[in-house]
Amino acid sequence: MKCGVVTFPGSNCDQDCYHVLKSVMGQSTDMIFHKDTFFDDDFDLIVLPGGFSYGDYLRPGAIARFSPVMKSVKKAAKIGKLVLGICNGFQILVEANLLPGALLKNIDLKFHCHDVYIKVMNNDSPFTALYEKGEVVKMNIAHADGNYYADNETLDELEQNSQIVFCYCDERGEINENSNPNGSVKNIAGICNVEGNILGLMPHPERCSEEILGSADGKRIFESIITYFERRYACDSRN
Amino acid sequence: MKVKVEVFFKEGVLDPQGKTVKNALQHLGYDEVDDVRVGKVFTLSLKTSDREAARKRVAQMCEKLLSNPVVETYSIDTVEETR
Amino acid sequence: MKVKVEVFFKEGVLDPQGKTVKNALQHLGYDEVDDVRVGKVFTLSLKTSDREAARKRVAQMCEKLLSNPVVETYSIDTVEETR
Amino acid sequence: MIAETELKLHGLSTEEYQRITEILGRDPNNVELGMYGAMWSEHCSYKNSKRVLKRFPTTGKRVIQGPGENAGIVDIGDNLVAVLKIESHNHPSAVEPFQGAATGVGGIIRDIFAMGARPLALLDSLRFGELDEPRVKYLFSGVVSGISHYGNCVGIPTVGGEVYFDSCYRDNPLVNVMCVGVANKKDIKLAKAVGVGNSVMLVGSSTGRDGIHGASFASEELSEDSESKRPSVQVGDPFMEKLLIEACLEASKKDFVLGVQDLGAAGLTSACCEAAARAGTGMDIDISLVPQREEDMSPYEIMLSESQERMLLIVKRGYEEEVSKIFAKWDLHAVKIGTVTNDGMITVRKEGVKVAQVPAKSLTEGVPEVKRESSQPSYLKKTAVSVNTGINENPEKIFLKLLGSPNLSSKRWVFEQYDHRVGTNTVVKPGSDAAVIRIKGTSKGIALTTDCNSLYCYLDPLEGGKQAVAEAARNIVVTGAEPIAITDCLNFGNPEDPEIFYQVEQCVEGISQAAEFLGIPVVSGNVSFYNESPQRTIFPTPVIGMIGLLENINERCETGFKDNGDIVVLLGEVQGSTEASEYLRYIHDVKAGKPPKINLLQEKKIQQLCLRAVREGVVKSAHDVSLGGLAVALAECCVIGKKGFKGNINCKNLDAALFGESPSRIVVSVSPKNMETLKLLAEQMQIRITVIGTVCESRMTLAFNSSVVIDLPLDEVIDVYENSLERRISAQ
Ligand SMILES: Nc1ncnc2c1ncn2[C@@H]1O[C@H](COP(=O)(O)OP(=O)(O)O)[C@@H](O)[C@H]1O
Ligand SMILES: [Mg+2]
Repeated sequence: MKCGVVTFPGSNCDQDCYHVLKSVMGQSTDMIFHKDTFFDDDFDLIVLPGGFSYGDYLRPGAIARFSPVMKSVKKAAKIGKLVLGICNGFQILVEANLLPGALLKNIDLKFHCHDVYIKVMNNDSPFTALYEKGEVVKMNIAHADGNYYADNETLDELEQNSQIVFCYCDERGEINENSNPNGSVKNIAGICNVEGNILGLMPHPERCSEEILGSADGKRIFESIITYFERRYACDSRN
Repeated sequence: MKVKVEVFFKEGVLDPQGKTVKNALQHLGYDEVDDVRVGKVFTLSLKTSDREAARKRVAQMCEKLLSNPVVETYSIDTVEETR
Repeated sequence: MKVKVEVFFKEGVLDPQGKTVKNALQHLGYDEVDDVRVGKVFTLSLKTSDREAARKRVAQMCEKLLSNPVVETYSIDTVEETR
Repeated sequence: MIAETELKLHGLSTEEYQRITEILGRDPNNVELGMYGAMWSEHCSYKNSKRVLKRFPTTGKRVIQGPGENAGIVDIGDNLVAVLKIESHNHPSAVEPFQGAATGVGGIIRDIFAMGARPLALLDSLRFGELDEPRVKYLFSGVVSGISHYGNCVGIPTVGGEVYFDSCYRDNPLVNVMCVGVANKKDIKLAKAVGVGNSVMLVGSSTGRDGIHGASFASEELSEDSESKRPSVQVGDPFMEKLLIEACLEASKKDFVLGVQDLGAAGLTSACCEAAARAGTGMDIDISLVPQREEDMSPYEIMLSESQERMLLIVKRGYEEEVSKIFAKWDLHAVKIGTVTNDGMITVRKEGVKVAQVPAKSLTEGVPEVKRESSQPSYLKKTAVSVNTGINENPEKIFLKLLGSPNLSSKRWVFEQYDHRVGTNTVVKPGSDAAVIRIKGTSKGIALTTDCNSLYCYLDPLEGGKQAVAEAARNIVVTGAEPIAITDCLNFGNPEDPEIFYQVEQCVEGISQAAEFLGIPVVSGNVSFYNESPQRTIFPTPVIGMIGLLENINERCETGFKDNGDIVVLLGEVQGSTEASEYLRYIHDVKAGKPPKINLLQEKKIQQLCLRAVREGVVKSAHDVSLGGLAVALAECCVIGKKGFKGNINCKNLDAALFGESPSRIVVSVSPKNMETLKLLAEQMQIRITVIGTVCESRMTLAFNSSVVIDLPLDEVIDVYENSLERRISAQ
């Protein structure tokens, strides 16, 4: 599997994602600069990392979506490559209309950096196949604008198409107001597109992929992706 | 030419900043404050002299970049010729 | 009564947002954009009917809370009676 | 001769003016006067403190760069170095807490990457007045959001620091920020303008009128009209700083980039003369080449502007294009503004016409040193009484009050607003004694802390200085790291007051004695004087920033209790003293008494014992006992480990046993099978150890001479410790 991690001006988790993919997961991984474009087949997985692209001035993700690299990302997504947006990457995907809705300021207007519990709502996706459905996992959040918003119509669609992938919950898996760190509607922490090949989430799986950092629950996202491509390539070679 | 643009949340989208400011003002004793909405305002200085053309271009900028149509509305407030 | 307040960084104070938005607009091909300043705008709904009194109270609110006089200036833009 | 009022504007004395005319052999013009005024301010020249600072031990086998550069450098093996520095941004934060603190973060980061090191961690040491005042809340939350805004955006984790509240900081809060970076030894860049004919390039933000006279602003007391000194407050642009970090580190790797210097206080003036003076060269620059944000800026303004996010590069002649290319990648300009000369002069031109010319060294070293008088403060006679309070309330109630007090309760509300995990290196997160970050690609880790008990420094400056170092080192040691370097930030009142100067001398003496004895060199630091208002002066506050090295990060240890049945042992004396304690200050509102004396030999032995026990895996947790005494330390072990405790202390006085303070004490937990080993180790080192209890499931129960005095459900202890600060802040 070939992975690409995009660096926008102001990205600051790009090297963290690179580290996990390359050193922890042992995958062939390249950095992609925002001014560059790439061919559809260059990467199987493209990661839009966390950080503060363009300082989050104006709105998080609003300026980064116009980067040349985003044209390539869109094309790659169209032909079924996987796109993973983490935190600021999620915000960029939403601003670029690759995912529905918007990410607003946290309801208490504060930046939050701590662990949260999230529930896997959909394990029928290339990103989450190795989780159990309904499983509760621990991941770190670190954002000031993670308050997911969508109008009712969009929310209905998200639910009908099982596009809600992760929800904030408590240790026992209850999804309630107390376990919602930022005011997101329906405690949404991560969603995918209808086709299921684009995932955006606020928690940082790359910070939770090594026991020494306190949790390895996020690692299974990357393992799921690897498994997905192993199977796909196995199929391809059989055909 | 100077153009002023305002961007606010759509009705129906929660404005936590507005709520916080309202509470703070009431706490300071400004009980007459019923509601507060917080938005963004942009002053653009443009190298153009055509008022109408400027307005059109600015409307495009708003649609594309300055506002997020999913949650925000914009208004082009004033168009002022610079002396 | 509705009162609109605008708060901008003072002239001379760096406005990183404005600078970044300006660059972005120029990148998008809006070359006519010379300068951008970004500020905050507040719409206050007040339970008052006295225009002048309202303006005075709002000026106080600006000094105390809505703006930071060390780096920002405010202007009370419009005072509108609500129908 | 020039009018005294005009001199005052530049912060210069008549004697200093005299000196300038001697140096130049003529009267200085306005630009030159401005340059001397800024560079000869206390903030830039250390004219009041230089002599005292010489006392610090600054050498050691790991020291590669001691004081004198933008930051200190120590060798951490494997061809790697750690770079560290602390700096104050007190006065700007008093006037505009958000931007003041934010730009403080920006400034200290630039000192680190100027040396070619990637900044890996930030720490913030903060002090404010009492939290029940609305203005203090405003300052506190403003400072915290400013640090959060800047640090989070640039992507450097804020992994530690301290917050302390006392009325003495009401008008003059302290905001000290420390940054630590790591570099390959061969990539170190010094800020030297070497090689005649080489180019001087300016990179980063364009220059505006902001911050002119910032250096002199920091060198006088806060007063009524401080708020009106608007230009001193600058707005930070962390996005620009992030680009600057990436571009400068990329450039630093190139041989043709010979030196890098940040623009801090006194802006271009200071950057140029420091870089030239260090290399013994000169510089000829033309200010019309400086990218300007505002129109019609005068040479004076350009030379003294403190616009943020700018750096100066010394580039080998002929490679200017290459440098520009690197910066263009990040959408930044790199502009040549002049050349290195051999005449030792800083020559400033405007469109070719000379507007100032002064010897570089005279700006950095020429200031007539000020010899300050010192005399023992009269208040010490009043405070040096022993206070006997006795416990007049239910000890459990007092315990909960203390545990939930602003100085002792968890600072979670603060550090959860900081991204403390970006970089995926934070192995021990904020909330413990010292944070630990790993160094990818090695088995190493670095432990980091800032500490200072300023009440001790107030009541006994010498002892306070010693204990600041000892406490910092203890915090490092409990993680399993060996302390290797100190960076210090000396926050004091007006040094022209002999009683204040006495505090300075004594604190520095204390720091030096402890640093020498424990073998930890001071490699960088910062001085901040004039921290007072007409109403009050701060406690002497010499903040110690310290780093330690873990050769093998897997041998680290944390604060929290681990497993039921583990034995809890106190290394050191059981009995503390309530004098000068937080218990006395907070519960009895008494700031008096003599701080407990430290025995440096005992301290060293305890630290060695702890380090061995941690490294050899004998103990499962370790936590130093400081503010709040033994009861509070035990509660912290419980809360952080989410475990209960049941134990007994045999001692003379109840309040001294529970809440008394005393240096050289560490609480550890040991599995029963390792108890013998710990005893043996302790015997070898001649350290007294006492079993005080065991780890258990979900209650904290503490007896005093066998009668239970505290018996609380763990959940309640956790709630009080974790949430009290937040509750206090949101209470209107
Ligand atoms: N208290 C101190 N202890 C040790 N070194 C100090 C102290 N104060 C200043 N220094 C050293 O003096 C030099 C100048 O300090 P400073 O002006 O704060 O640096 P900068 O100009 O980079 O901000 C630095 O090398 C610093 O490490
Ligand atoms: Mg410096």
